[in-house]
Amino acid sequence: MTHRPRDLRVLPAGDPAEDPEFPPGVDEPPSELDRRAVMKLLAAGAGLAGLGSIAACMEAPSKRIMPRVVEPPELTPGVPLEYATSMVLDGFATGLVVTAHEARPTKVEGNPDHPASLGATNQLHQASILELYDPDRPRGALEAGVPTSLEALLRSIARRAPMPGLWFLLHPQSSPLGADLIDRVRARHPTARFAWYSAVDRRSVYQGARRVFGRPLEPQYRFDLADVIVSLDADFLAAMANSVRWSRDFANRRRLRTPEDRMSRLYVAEPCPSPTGSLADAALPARPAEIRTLAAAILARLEGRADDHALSPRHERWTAAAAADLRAGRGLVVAGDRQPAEVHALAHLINAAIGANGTTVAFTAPAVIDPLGPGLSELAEEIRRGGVQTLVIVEANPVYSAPAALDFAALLARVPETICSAVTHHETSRRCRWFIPLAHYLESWGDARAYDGTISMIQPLIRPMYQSATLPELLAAFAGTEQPDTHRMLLDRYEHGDPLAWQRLLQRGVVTGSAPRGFVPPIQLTAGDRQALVAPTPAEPTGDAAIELAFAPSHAVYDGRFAGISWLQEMPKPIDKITWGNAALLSPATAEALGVGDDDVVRITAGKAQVELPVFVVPGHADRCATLELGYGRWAATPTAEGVGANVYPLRPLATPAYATGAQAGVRIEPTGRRSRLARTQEHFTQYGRDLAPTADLETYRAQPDFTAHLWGDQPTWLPDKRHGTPQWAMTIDTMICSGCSACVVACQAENNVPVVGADGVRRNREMHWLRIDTYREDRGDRVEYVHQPMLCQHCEMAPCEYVCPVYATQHSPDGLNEMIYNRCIGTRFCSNNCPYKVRRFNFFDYTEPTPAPLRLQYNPNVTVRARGVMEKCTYCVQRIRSAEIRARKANREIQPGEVVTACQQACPTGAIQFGQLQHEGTEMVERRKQARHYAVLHDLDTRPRTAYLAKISNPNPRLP
Amino acid sequence: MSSRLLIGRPSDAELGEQLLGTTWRPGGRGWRIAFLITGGLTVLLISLITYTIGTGIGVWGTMIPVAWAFAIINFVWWIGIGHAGTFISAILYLFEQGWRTSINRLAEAMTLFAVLQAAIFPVLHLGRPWFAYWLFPYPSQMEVWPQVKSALPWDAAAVSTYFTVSLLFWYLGLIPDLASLRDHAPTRRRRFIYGLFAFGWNGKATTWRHYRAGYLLLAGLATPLVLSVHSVVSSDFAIALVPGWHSTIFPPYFVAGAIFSGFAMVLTLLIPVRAVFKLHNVITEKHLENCAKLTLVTGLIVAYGYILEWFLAWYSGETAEWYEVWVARPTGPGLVLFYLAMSCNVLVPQLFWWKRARTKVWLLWPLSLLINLGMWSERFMIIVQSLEREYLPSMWGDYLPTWVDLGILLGTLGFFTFLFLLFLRLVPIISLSEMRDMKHEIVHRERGHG
Amino acid sequence: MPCKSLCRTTVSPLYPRWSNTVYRAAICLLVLMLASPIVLPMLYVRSTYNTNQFVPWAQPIDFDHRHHVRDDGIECLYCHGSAERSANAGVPATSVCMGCHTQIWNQSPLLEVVRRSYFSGTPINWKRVHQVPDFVYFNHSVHVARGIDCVTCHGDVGAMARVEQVQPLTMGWCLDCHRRSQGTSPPRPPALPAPTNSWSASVGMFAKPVAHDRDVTLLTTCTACHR
Amino acid sequence: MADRLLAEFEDEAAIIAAIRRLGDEGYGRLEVYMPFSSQEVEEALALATGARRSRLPLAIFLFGIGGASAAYFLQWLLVGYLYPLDAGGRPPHFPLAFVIITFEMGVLAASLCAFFGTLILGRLVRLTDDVQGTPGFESVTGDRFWLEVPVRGASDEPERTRRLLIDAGALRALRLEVPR
Repeated sequence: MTHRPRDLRVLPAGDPAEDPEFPPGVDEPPSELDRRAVMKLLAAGAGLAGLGSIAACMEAPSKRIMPRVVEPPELTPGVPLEYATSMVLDGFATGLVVTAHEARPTKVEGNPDHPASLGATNQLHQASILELYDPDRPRGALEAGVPTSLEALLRSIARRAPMPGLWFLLHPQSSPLGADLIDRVRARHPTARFAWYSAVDRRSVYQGARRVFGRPLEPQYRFDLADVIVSLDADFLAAMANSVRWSRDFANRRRLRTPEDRMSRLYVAEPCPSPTGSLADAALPARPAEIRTLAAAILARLEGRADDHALSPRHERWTAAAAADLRAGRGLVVAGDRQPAEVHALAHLINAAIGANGTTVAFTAPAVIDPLGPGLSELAEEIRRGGVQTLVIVEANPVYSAPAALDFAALLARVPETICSAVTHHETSRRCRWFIPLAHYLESWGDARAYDGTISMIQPLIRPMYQSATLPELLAAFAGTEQPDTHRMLLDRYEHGDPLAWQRLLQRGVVTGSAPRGFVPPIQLTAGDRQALVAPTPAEPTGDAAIELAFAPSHAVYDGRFAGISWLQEMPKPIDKITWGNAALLSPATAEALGVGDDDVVRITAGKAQVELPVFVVPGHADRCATLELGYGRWAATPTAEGVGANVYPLRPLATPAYATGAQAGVRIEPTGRRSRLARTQEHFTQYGRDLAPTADLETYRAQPDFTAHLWGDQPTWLPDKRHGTPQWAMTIDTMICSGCSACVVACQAENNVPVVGADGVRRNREMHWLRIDTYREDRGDRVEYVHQPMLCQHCEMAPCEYVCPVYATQHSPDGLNEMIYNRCIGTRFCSNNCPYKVRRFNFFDYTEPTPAPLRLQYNPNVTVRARGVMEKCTYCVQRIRSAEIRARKANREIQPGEVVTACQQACPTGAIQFGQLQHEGTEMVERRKQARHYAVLHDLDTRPRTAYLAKISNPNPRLP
Repeated sequence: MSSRLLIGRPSDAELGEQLLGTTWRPGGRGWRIAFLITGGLTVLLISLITYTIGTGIGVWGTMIPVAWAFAIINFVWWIGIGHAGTFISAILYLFEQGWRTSINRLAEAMTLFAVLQAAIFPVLHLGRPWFAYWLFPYPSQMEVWPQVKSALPWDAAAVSTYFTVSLLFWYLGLIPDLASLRDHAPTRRRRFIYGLFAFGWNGKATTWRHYRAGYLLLAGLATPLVLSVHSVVSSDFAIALVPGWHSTIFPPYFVAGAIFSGFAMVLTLLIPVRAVFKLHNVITEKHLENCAKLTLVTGLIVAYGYILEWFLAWYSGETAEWYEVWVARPTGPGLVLFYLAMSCNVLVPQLFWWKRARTKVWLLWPLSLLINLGMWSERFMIIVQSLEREYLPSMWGDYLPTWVDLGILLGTLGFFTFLFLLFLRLVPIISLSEMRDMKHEIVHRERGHG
Repeated sequence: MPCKSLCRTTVSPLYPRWSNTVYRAAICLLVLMLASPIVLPMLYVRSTYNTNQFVPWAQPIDFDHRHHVRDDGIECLYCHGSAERSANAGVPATSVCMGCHTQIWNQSPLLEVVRRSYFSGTPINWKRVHQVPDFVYFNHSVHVARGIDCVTCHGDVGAMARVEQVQPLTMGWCLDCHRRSQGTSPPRPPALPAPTNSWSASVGMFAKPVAHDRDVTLLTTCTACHR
Repeated sequence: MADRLLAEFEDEAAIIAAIRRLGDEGYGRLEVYMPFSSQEVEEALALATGARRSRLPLAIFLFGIGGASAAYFLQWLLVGYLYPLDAGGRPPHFPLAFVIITFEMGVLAASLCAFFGTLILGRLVRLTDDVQGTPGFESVTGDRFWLEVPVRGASDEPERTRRLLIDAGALRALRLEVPR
């Protein structure tokens, strides 16, 4: 039942325990914490005292029940509700379904009805819920740092008109409602200007399209139809606007059921291996500036022109193979967002040349408003000219992320009136006169368009925790509305006097059929333009001096706006497994040339800016190039974000914000001689010849389908056989379509109340993730092959951890689960020693007690919050299994296939993780276990894991070595 | 040989005076200083234990994958040391080795105190020590019971049994001497107190009869214990899958190592005691030499254990196992301790082929210290180095101890010494009644010969 | 001189004769002292002091179940409705009380608290009587659905002036019941009315002849209650 | 019970001689106190009074067996019957794993029996008895042997016995009165 919550009460800012609205036991997560002290005293004092339930009883007198005064009809204490809403990132909406326990959102899932989600999510969506409960969120409006009344502020804004020199600086927007409001603002303030700014800039996409087709367009890719995909520095599986959807499409074309199935071939040229690159069949390390040449070269080959580009033999071979394949099969070329317009233009030309347009690519009008409108530079220009009287900044954080050359902080100081609105304080907001707290999306009404243009609804899960306004309300105020109310505005726009339709709309979360049809525009390109495009790039100065910097939004904290979310900070990044910070990623050759290794701090200079970062060496990285992650080194944000990593924004040149070539900015990298240990969750990336994650290429697989035969099947044992009648739960994971995006890691953390241990905790190997992704790479001459292996409790039938536990804290359930009972655990840690997969985690300290009150509201009440000194691990989301069981028992039926979905499976964009009962023939999970390429990790130990893996099959071009 | 076990033929009275006298002859300033230092270390131990329980064992260096480290190393090491005592007093008693007489009480005391140190750790290293009693089968309202298929309850049973039996055996041997003290200690107060512990012993023949039977059988019962305890301890590792632990050689290999380190510790203690109390006539070079010889023998068994480990690791063909033993230990993190173990446990004992090394204390004593060090390193090698490099390279991790780890180890050393000093001051170091027995036998035999 | 050597010897013992008795008594005492920290807690946890049984807690309102249940014959589920749908049975919202008490006894001083709560919007602060540890996940709805009566665990509340806990609610107690039913307990047949509050209904539950099958099933495995 | 004479002897030889002598004279229920356990003395005494070997070993054996079987039964009861949870696929009743605790508990029970048996059979849990505190008796834990002879009958009996003892080589003989 997903419908609009009625009568949700405001959560207090303070300790929820004091909140009369929440009976104990629903507002507090179940936990041993509060009683631990008692237990300790008793047991320590009275020696052998405390038989199990003792502590609870010690507490009984203090526990109170406070029922609601009036029970909202749809709300039953203890029964969670789900609501459809959307999260917007730089203008693009992803549909979500959010679970709420007693009116507090606890978990984010994807909305199956939403084209950009199809039920899946990425790590940012999963973690976004934590921002809602951020204890450091501002409590109200400020004027020059002094609290002031939000209503009064909005009213005064609404009354002043017209404002001369009124400028807005917003993230890209796609909200239809927003578009109307902007018009209304313009109507009321004729001189008002709107500038769009995001540190992760997508203008070049639209410029590229305009150059070829005469107007900005949004390419709509069909990865599920393409036989050959060439990615020009495009991480379309993890780092692009529509990645969640594209991952599913891509996976559908790669998922082999039989050796005979056809799969697409993926060419990737990029400076640093990305999740997409780690799945590539032909990966080519190339510096960002080289990409254009590669594109031009491919185009030249396709058009049969003499190739006059100066390419290294290796690049030569790669482009030749790519061009040949593109011509042969149904091809698709994707250019990365950070590449300049030319590359996008070239990509369009290639797609046109191979007839991809209309088959694997179509175009729509951009979902975002005014895609090529004024940006930060225009604003800066105007400020310098003194034309800006009032500057309204919403969310955007230019003081932190603008290139050093711009010196935006100084410019900002020159604006007389500055208003900033954001969910949490950031570098820019602290320098503005007025601060208006922005409502978190889980507390706001609104609408937005998905990447394909589908209109998606945003509805609140909870009344705003603190005094705050939404962007539409803010704009409405400038448009003259004194008491703006987004809900009302939405009703006016969508209800059409039909409450039922409105109800259904909210339940579905999307306006069906609101996506524009894709079309193929005619190419409008003058011969001169074309010539300029295909012309070879002027050879740039080579030599060790000329090193190039490639900037990439962090996979964890994006452009820095999520730096306050501890889950993301502690999420190991897909390729390097670095948490809590960023590094200068170098190729082995470059590192050697510089005489540095992992953890050596280097000083990076570009123009006037200097940054010091520890080095991390990544095989498969392009030489004479360093990849730097954006989004770290915040200095005036929330405590979690501040001082983590180093801020590399100042190094970005104005012209090409995505990369800096030595020629442009005189980039230098020199060792400092100091070391600073990165917090990594994985230190060894090779398999040391152990057959842990087998891989094969398509030919070998077809020749010998059961090449993993030696890695499955039971081995002889004296012990009795274990599979009996009751449902038997199991999981299969297809390493072939796992890009390592880590959405599952965060999803697991959110579902199971997994604590965060901080950088030092990680350095001391004490991270708590129940689900980690082991990444192994094999260095095959000039190419590096990656394989991601999500590693979680394998729920072995002959579990080594069980028979060493002296107190039955971990033992086996009749339905095949390896159960972990926290409140029985005494912490001998023998189970961890004896777990060959090392998936067990131990609470070395009290990680959950210091959790601030608001954050506790996120806890999943169906999962015990673990105390200090107990072991914990993946439970196959047993809470979900058992509640499904209870549902079935009540209805006196069996559990249906697909009824139980684990958190990791639900989040996984590619559907690599499948879970279910072995009895349910025909389900994806069971089918996979029958495939020839399945295997059990560490099979020869005969632990009989219930988690089966499918070997990674790659599809390399035979003509490429 | 007997002649070399007792130098001179003191009368019973003289013997009594010499052996009982240690309990009432005033100790000099040296004693006070020694008590001060060891007492201080004991306080350190207690405060660190409090700190650990209060904050969580995160204050140690343990982590995933190395979830067991110093605590378990110390446990195994101390238990091992504990072995020599019962070995001497029980097994040598059954084999009627005369030379055990003058050192068995000291050795047994050492055993008790060593096991006491060891017993701290199994509880302390728990995540929630206050629930340690769940390991015992008490009538619980929860109706869940200990899981006795795990090696840890075996441990609990073995160690507590071993301690209890050693204590009873030691005390039984002590009773006649306590009676002697009750009757001969200088002041009435001392006599009164010693009398409380003497159970009213009066040397009646019938009592002696039961006493002998009891003592003999207790010795008989202690004998299998000596061999079983460390076998059980070794099963903590042997039943596990961890490469480097998963080995059938462990029980004999551990027992040998235990007796090896035990005798080393006996020498470490015996030599100074002998010097301080001028016991050269009752603790002769013969005694030292015999200890050294046993050290050599057990040392050779340990060396054999090492060789077998390497061989099996190669022969098993199991990659992880091979890597563990042949690569990780000699070249991985903590390799220093690996080489320390090898040199101290394999090379050092070889010196005992050489008589001077067995008899000259200035050589024997430092060597015994080296062996103790070597055995500690061996436990580090087995426990920590194995865990550092397990099956999945993705989860390999390097271990580093914290100051708390080191402090606790130091603390146990202090506490051990403290207890041992108390023992030296409070009860006869050498069993008077047994010495008398032996003396009369010797005299008897000599008469028989002459 | 014989007499000299044969004179009666005056015994001046280190300990007087009676000290033997004292000595033995002292030893027994010592043994007892060592045993007590083991035995006493075991006795304690089995006592109702620990389980909090049979304590008629005072409540903010002197709500008398006898009156409502026995005299008025109101079903448990009328007020504790969520027991059928949800994990927790819950205490009714003030509005539920007012449902009737706006009509009847709407002037009664006894109901002052209720009215104040209702009109001021501040909840009534009830004391919690039945309580299991937070790491125990007890689900009312499934028990009700599978035919366990309220009285089985809560006792004959209809006969209580002030509600008190009659069952120990210890893990052993839960297990006994789960072993009995072994997941075979039938669903409540439609004929059978909603769980009644008649005592007889529940004695059947316990009187039912049971085969103590001790195999671990989904009802007795740990995660049935601990997650 | 009547008075007794306590006689102190120089060494084993002397007391053995005395025991033989008294034995021949027909004295029964002699009792010997000695500083260390002297086989010869005991043999002499056994000849004279016919004392039996200790029953302790049998008791110890029985306790050992009892302890072991109790331990095994308990293990089976707890993990094999009462709550047979599945740990690593091991069968609930798993004799192989029960062996060690069974053995340990057997040894423990036997040892406890050995210790306390010695105390009880040896009449040891006490502070004093009627011979202790006799002047000079401390020497029994030193280097002297003492012989206890019960005397009854004629009034000159004690005197006669004393002389007998002195002749037999006693250093001195004391008459010990039992307080009534």
